[in-house]
Amino acid sequence: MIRGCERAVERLFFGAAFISALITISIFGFMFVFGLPLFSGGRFPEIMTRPWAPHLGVFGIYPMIAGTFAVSLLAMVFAFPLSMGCAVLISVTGQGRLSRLLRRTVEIMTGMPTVIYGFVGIFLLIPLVRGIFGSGSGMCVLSAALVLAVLVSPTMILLFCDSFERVPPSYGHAALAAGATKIQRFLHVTLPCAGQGIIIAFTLSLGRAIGDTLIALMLAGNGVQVPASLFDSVRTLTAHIALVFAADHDSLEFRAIFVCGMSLYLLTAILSLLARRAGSKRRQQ
Amino acid sequence: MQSIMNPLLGAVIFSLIFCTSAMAGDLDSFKGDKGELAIAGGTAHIPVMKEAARRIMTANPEIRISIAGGGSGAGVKQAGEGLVDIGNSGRKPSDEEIAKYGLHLFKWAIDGVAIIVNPGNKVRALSQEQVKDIFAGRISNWKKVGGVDKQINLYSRDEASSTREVFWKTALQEREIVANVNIIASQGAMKATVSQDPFGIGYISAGFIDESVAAVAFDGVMPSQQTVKEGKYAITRGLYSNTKGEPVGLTKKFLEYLFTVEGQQIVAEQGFIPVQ
Amino acid sequence: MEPPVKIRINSLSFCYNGRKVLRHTSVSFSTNSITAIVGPSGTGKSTFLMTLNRLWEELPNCSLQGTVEIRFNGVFSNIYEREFAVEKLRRQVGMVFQTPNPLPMSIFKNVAFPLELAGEKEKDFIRARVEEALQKVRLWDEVKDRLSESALSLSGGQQQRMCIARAMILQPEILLLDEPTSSLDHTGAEAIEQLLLQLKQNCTILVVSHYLDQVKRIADRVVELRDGQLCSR
Amino acid sequence: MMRFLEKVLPLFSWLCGAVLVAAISSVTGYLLFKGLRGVNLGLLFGTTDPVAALMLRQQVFDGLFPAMVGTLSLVLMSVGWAIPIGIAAGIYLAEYARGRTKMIFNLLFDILAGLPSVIIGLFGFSLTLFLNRHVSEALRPCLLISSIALAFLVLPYIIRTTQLAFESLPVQSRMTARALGASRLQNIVHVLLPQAFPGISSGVILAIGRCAEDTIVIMLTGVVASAGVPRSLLSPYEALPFYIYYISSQYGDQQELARGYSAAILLLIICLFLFSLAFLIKKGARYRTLYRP
Repeated sequence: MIRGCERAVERLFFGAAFISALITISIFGFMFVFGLPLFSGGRFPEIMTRPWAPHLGVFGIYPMIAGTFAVSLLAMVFAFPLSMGCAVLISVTGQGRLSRLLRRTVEIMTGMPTVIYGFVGIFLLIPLVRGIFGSGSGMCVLSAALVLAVLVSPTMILLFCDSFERVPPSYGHAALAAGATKIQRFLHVTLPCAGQGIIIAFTLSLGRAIGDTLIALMLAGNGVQVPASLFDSVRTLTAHIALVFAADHDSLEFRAIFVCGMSLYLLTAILSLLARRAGSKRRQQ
Repeated sequence: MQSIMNPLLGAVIFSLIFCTSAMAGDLDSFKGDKGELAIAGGTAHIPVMKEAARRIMTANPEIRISIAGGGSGAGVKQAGEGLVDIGNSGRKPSDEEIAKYGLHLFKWAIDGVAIIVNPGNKVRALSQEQVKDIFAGRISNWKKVGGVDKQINLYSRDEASSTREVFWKTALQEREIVANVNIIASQGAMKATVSQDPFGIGYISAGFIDESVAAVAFDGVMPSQQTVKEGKYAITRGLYSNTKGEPVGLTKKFLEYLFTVEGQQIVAEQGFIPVQ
Repeated sequence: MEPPVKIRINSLSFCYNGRKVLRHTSVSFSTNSITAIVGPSGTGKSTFLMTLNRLWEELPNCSLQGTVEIRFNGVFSNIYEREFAVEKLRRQVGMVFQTPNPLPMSIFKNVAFPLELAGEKEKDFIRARVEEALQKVRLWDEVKDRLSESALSLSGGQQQRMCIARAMILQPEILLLDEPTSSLDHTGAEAIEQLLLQLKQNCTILVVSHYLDQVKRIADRVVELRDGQLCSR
Repeated sequence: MMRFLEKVLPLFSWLCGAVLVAAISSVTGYLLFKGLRGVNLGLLFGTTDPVAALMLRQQVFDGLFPAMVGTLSLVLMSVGWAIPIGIAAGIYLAEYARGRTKMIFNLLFDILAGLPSVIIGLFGFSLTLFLNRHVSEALRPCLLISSIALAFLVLPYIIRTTQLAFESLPVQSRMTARALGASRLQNIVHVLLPQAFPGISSGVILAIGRCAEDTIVIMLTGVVASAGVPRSLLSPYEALPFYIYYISSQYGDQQELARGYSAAILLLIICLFLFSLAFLIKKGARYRTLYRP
């Protein structure tokens, strides 16, 4: 009796895990099936490399791919040193109360709604960027990347701090005993030992920057072009989906967003896998 | 296409002629009704839809009307797919779409598409050639059209927008739009953006113009209710509401309401030209 | 007269994390006696205890061959047989760990927990059995007024005695102890030794121990675990 | 090189801290400056009588009340879907799954946790299309569909916090009850679940916060600009974050924009409250959950 109940509950738990896994797979399945008409006849390379001009029957997503990378990589260029600096301030150079306070602030920042960053970005940052750099509309790669950097930094900071804390304290004690300062201990012992953790933090944050829709949609201008400068209007894959999803459901235009969806799916999945690999490497150390 | 809606229009006109005590009576048809009505599509239509919905729902709280944007493309498609009851579009749906979905069209207003700039910009008139050159990227500085020595910031609408389509067909005569144009997703956003960008240029439904942006004369004609009505202003279009098949029940009553005196008054108040 | 055999181990091999803890070893333990298991640290004495109540099955990367037979009601049965219910086995084979491990509940609830797990619902019966068990470990007088307090508020020695009471409440026929006194001070350890001597009246006790003098004081028999073999000393 | 770094690092770290604090305080400060005046009862109910609105006797046309009700029902429903499935899956992963099965599940949930919300939204949207065409015409983008899609979005949060809460329990407390004859299920229900509860509840709160702030998923699956208080699961609805997004792009006049600022403050308060709560219960819950290495 109890055996049977036990077995049944285990099945139930397994069922829940299975459903969740099934969702993950079926999301990909949907992207693939809906995007299928664009894949037939070997048109895949064409889609990935051509520009977007629906009125000419060209449904390439190359500009959006370029836009996604431009915005997210630039955001990482800002966010990485910023986060590293803040993490160092929290765990090395900052002291007692101040470092705790900063940490709390950062923790709370992880809960800021994205739409609020976008909202303030439109009314505060856009006119500022336009005013300072003189030319252009202010809706550009730079504005989106700046806000995105602020968006992903808190999580990255906490992950950095976490990876510093994982370094066994005995290593640090050894360095301190040899006469190292706190900063020397950090640079010579903690940082090299936290390598995998830093890789994890970077990949996961990059995934988040690539996957963010709202900031790019509200601040990047959504122009379909391969950006040539920081002040060009661009459209990311995510924003493209949000802008075009209302199109005719049988048109190739509509199908193309599922190709975008699939590219994003694969991209973020690869990043998740890379982070997992770095994680298992860290455990082995 | 008028022929499709003739019987309905006839009935509406008939009731307009013989119904002298219009205002209070126009909402009477909703009495005792209940149910939900979903509307989506063209963003130019939203203010009219909102006001009409507000009056109907105040008169009869049992009725629920939801209004979403999404653009004219979405309006036509979602109505055709049966995802909404009424799909709005700022253009006449193509014959192909009408045949495919079995759409019924109701044109309840005429609207101009106005070119707008920031009120701080001195440029107040452009020729069609200048507009074409600006949006093709051949003219990229306000100095060339009589303004200050600043780069022109271009704003255009998304692919699902009928304002874009009308503007592109009529004003630009289907010429290329340069790639570095900024894409804005709605009428309101366009107005908001241009009102904030001293060197921007864009286009919106004439009904949306207020003091935060300045309209530009197109080939010497300022867009206004008057010039649009008289046909002097070149870039015009109809505002349509579309249904899949013959409208029935609440959908029908809502559309009829748009053609009543009160309904057409709302249209005029929101800056569009009533069809009546 | 030699007391009858309680546990019979036949050619038992046990592998933990790729390390061979037991290699085809055979040994038996007699009823109502105290056997001390000694040996260099890290040879797997604790994991050996776990092969007697199948607790190793909760650990990752373990494998086992051979048989362990225990005599219940006069009949030997192999505890690794398919139809042998593991929960039932563990109710008959009590275990006490190296560090006291009270669950985050009240003292009363801790001790009564195994009874409740076994499906006992009679409140008065549970109460009586808890008192009896606590009496047996000589903890009753110390805690009778604070049974509803958290078990974590007890001292280390008290906690360990409570854990023994908890292990004893189902009146198991076998009791496994893994260095039960190593985390306690002298007086605490002595109390537990006394307790074990008393418990052996109706219980077969296996105790892993490091302290040779302790072993000498209480054990009827000493078994050494070395190179995967268990041999008497 | 190292010498130089040693010299510069303290200064650099202070600079970064200052930049971050400046960024966050300018965002919140700007919002408060612009919108604090508008935060009052009129923000919620407009010109409608609050009591009548709360009793659903009158509809609110120029207040945030329908959006608040929409967000609330959305959150309750999605978390309602996600909690049972998420906790059960988390327990399975921590307590039952072993070896290859566990590896595959872990992998898939990593992927699910990393998926951009727009993909979940697109999935919800195409699911609606699919159901509308093949199951029933009555299925349109609505509260029900949105809540299901949002549940997919927060499912990995709940799975991960549950799994982590169980896995981080000390081995000993896991073995204790088992040694006393508890079955696996008894051990989970009586011993492990109570101890894992703080971890799980912080995950649930994070999920609530995520549901409350999400804009993209609902944008693709049924939120609309104007709908009133939702009457049924199958009706479109309004939501607070979408209202903010909508105002930012569609505002007609300064008054409407001011309402957008106040709405942003409201959302900010709700989300920060939820996150502080989650952190109070379990420190570091969010990033360890989302980004479980």
